[in-house]
Amino acid sequence: MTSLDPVLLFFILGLTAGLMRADVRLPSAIYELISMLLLLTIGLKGGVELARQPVGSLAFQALAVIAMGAVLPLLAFPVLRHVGRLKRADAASVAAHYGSVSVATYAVATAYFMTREIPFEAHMPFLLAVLEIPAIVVGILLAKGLNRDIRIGQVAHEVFLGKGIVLLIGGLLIGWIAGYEGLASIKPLFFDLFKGVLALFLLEMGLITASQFSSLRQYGPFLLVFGIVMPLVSSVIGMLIGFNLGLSLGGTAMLAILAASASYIAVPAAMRISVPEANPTLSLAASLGVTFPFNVLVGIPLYHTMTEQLFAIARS
Amino acid sequence: MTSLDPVLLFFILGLTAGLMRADVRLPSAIYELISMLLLLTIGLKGGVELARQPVGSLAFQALAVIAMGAVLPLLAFPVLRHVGRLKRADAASVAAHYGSVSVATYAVATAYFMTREIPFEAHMPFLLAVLEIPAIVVGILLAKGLNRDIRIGQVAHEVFLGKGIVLLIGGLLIGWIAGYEGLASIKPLFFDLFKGVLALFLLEMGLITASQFSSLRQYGPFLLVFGIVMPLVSSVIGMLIGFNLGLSLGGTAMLAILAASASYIAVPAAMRISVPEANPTLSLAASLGVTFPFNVLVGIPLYHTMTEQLFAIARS
Amino acid sequence: MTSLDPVLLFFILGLTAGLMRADVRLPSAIYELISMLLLLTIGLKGGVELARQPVGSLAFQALAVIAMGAVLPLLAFPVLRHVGRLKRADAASVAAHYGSVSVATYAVATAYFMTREIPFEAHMPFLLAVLEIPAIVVGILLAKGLNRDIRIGQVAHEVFLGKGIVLLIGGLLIGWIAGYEGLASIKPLFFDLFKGVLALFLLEMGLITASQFSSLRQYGPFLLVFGIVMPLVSSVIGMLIGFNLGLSLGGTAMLAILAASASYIAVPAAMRISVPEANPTLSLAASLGVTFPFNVLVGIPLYHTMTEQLFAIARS
Amino acid sequence: MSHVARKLLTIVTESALEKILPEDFKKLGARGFTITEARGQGSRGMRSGTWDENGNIRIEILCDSVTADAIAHHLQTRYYDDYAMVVFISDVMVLRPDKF
Amino acid sequence: MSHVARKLLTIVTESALEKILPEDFKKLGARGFTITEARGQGSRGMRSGTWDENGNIRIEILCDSVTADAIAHHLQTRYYDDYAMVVFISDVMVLRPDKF
Amino acid sequence: MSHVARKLLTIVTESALEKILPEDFKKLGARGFTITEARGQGSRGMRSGTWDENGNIRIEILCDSVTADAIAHHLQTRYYDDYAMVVFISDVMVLRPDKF
Ligand SMILES: Nc1ncnc2c1ncn2[C@@H]1O[C@H](COP(=O)(O)O)[C@@H](O)[C@H]1O
Ligand SMILES: Nc1ncnc2c1ncn2[C@@H]1O[C@H](COP(=O)(O)O)[C@@H](O)[C@H]1O
Ligand SMILES: Nc1ncnc2c1ncn2[C@@H]1O[C@H](COP(=O)(O)O)[C@@H](O)[C@H]1O
Ligand code: NA
Ligand code: NA
Ligand code: NA
Repeated sequence: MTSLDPVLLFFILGLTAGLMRADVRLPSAIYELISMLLLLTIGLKGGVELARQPVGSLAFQALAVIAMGAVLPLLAFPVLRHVGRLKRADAASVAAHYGSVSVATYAVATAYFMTREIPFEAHMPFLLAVLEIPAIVVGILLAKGLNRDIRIGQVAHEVFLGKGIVLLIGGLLIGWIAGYEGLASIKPLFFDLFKGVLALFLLEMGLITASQFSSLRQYGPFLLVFGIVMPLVSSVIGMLIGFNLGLSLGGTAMLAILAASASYIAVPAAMRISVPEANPTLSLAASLGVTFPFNVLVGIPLYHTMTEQLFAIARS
Repeated sequence: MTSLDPVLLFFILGLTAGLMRADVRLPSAIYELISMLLLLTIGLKGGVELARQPVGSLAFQALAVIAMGAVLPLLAFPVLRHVGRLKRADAASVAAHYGSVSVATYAVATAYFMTREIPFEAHMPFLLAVLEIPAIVVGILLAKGLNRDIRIGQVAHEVFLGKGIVLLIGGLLIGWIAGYEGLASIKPLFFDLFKGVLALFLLEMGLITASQFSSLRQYGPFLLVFGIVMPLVSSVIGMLIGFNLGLSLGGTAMLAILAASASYIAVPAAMRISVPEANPTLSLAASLGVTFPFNVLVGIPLYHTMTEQLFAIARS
Repeated sequence: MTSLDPVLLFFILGLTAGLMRADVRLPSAIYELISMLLLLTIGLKGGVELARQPVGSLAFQALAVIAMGAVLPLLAFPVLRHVGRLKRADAASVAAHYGSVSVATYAVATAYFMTREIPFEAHMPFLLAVLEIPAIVVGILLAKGLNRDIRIGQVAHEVFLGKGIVLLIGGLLIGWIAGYEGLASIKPLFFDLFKGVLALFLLEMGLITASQFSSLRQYGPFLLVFGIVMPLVSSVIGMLIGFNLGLSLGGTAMLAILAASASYIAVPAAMRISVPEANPTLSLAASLGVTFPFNVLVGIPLYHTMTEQLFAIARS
Repeated sequence: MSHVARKLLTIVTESALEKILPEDFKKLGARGFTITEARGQGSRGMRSGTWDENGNIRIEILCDSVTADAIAHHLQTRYYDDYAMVVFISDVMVLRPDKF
Repeated sequence: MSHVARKLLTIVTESALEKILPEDFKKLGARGFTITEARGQGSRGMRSGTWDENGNIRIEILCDSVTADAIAHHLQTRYYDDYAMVVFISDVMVLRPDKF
Repeated sequence: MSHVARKLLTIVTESALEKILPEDFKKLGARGFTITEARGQGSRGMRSGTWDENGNIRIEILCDSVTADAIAHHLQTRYYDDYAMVVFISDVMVLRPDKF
């Protein structure tokens, strides 16, 4: 393992400060701005690359990725229900979190790949956006079945027109229309500041992660184990799907990372409205308190190495 | 017409998101920061250029522009009152909005001219600041006459010491004193990020514009027509004044754009205090819901072309 | 005296706007972000340099500086008590402010030294962090003696884990671990924007300073005189300590500046909890209303010249 | 001036409900409401508002006694079990009774 | 402890009035006030506070009954017609009655 | 529905006390509290909240009458002299009395 990316040092600073109860939180308005900048930048970057490349079998890849987003929670649910002995609604909600994705993890992975100059498919932000959704639908169905009244319009709106998807897809389209030269004038804000903004974001994520530790303790060791084993399993599935879709090494590793990541924004918001009887602190303790730090500190290089080996084997 | 500036793509993204009721608003603290950055940057840029150029007949130009700011609402008022059948206070208030200027429109125009490398007079930000005020005075007189008690001190303070004017003039002075080299150290924030910040600003403006559409519908087609015809007329007046003042092509086009633009910050705030019986949603629906999008998407290139033709005719 | 740094022009703009009661305040969320950025950048810069240099007798310097931070309030206290006739708690609180340091003043000094390319010891941010604390302890002891119940845990937490210290030390460690190349990717945000961010910060500081003037008037001329004489005395002490510690010219001048600066964040917060009977507006009027503007406009170049002369004498 | 008695219904609950509740209020007869951002602590632990979904809102509704009871009842049956929520009612005097 | 009865006057109105009203309050005898940011809906439509001039503020004034009536009356005659505004009064007990 | 009478204790004070007071409340029997950001003016001058340490908070505690008196008394003896602070108590009806 090579030396730690400096943005991860900010994560560790935040984590440490949080554990010592030092008050270095970003104001919520800043946290929101930073999230929006990351989403737009990720979208723009993808769009700019798309403008240069042929898109290929985008629709087919989207379908495969939707299937993955639906299958992952179906795998997680019985484990959570029977091994973890969670209530039905809680199991469904946690499962939905793990079937969906974390933009923060994706951003850290992007930084990781940038540093190592590993290319990956330009339309990844599109797959990222697509992957947010199916797990939410499956989670709701697992919790409620088909027959109960759920605020379907409300939830659909929340899901399809959430900040994450609108800014990712919006950025993608703008990047695609304007192209690399077109974006030159806004590059200083969106591209040059990207890693600095990510560093601030991870400082805050460290604090949030630390604040999850206390609720984690409350729920016993099961969540801890689940929060590490589940992404390991998911990453293998993501990797194999990526490989079979014919993605590049970078793209395959990225799909492994996406599969392994767990949502902590889009899914909690949707679940709170559609499955209110699920305890939101449970899902967040697992997703933010365990899986996010595991993925950014250990998982990303691990899934990358794993994918390299798969490609080495395949090539030989 | 050449291809759309990427900052306008952000405006369209905001507009679309707003119409689909997607929640991608910037926190209000960020919106405020961004406005302040734009105002300071516009001022600084003007000041830096001023430091390089002789100022010329600044006082005379200011007088001409003040006259323009007073005449435009006097033209608009009878139309609003008799064709639009607005109440006296409402007609006066809308007229004041159209006599004053929009900094956002000016910022977009700056980006447009930068891309095309069209120079314009360095003291434009000064004229921009000057133009904010006379229409407010005329609007108050139209609504109240001379005899009524208006909180004159309050309003004067609001008008002359509003954020817009203080930051524009402050930036202008700082740029003028420090000069181009002096500002080198703060260039990365104020100059390099300018278009990125403008992009974020226009994203938000798109959302705000979309939110005006519903009130627009309420007031019928008159406002819609007025919001397009009025800037067309004003732009011609602005262009002719600029031409007769001996401004450059860029400066003349810019004065046309300023004349065509309608205020949505300084004037509403002043009117709310001095002419409270005017309905504020009416003015904003016209200014933000019609004129702003019209100007940035269609008007700026149009007024530019118009001015080119005037100069071509004059030269031949 | 050479021409004014442009960031100081922003301070003067803020001051002027504040005195005219113009409302150009930054939203508090932005003020907080900007403070955090400055603290992190100062830490990072120090850390990066540390990674390049041997640290030397850091512990010994820290001890000397702690002693200075404890002695300065002991000097100030009797003057405040007997000449100024302040109540015991008020005298103790003001004394604590002047024994501690102002990060804003340090940031302006950094900009001053950067422009003049004057090098100073890389671990200055460490001494800055260390210097925040001892004066607080002395101030509490002066006010309360040893026997009273003070919320000792609360205060210790506030002091040692305040935003200032955590971000300074955190930045220092990150810079030290990552080194100059490691930080290249986050340089655009933290280093390139530094002076622009400082300019915005000083705009706000100007407004805050102006708002202190009215309370200043209330307390008569003593505070005004104290707020200028005290930093002059402190700067000489700081300079002599720096010189005897064998610091470079830049480092010695910087220690003079730190000694002369008066806290307006960490100390007020700690005093409000530990010495609540002290009137907080009194300390802030002196520290922000007099000493801060004096130091940034007059003091920094003065202490620098003073130190140059000391070094010239010593060399000859 | 004629002050007339009305009820002030105050609700402190999770921010997530801001998108949903106004529709319920309208159906049950409220003519308006006022919202402020809040944070707090109760039986469901600390809700510090520092991060997106764990903030509270504080909602006030001026209305007649019947409407206040209807809304309180609705909140109790529909949301009490699943959401952090506190509801209380007080007596107030208003100037323009026709508004509420 | 001796609690003494006072009035709590609460006003919800447009942010634009924040610069103007405090002077009026003072003239009419109020010794202090508290303001919180608010948003809301009423007869003049949604005031979402997302953008500069369409936010509300919520003002509270602790005072005696005479002052409360005086301020309420003043607001009614001077601002009700032109501004989004709601005013209500409730009974409270205070500890330091000399303050209000 | 059975509404039961409780007290609503409202405190407006300096933001600096937010870190300290919750512990006091708990010791004195409060089961929860709600905080909103505020600004205002009183005998200790303007507290505009524009800059870190000069903002106010507005705290509400729903509790029984004994607890309300205990907290009010504690605040009076411990904080009144040194901090900007206003305290008042009103009567409210709550739905789940066991909570408070
Ligand atoms: N006793 C109380 N007094 C005032 N506010 C309360 C009280 N209990 C709860 N709250 C508020 O209501 C929210 C939800 O309460 P709960 O459902 O008990 O967790 C809390 O986050 C507090 O903001
Ligand atoms: N029935 C109500 N209950 C609580 N707040 C209200 C009510 N009606 C209006 N408001 C508040 O008062 C503001 C102005 O009301 P209005 O003048 O009716 O538009 C609204 O934006 C709301 O914040
Ligand atoms: N008469 C009043 N009505 C409403 N709020 C008040 C009143 N007096 C004081 N306050 C609030 O309580 C805070 C502290 O008051 P004081 O201790 O009087 O300075 C002020 O900043 C106001 O927010
Ligand atoms: Na996943
Ligand atoms: Na105009
Ligand atoms: Na000092």
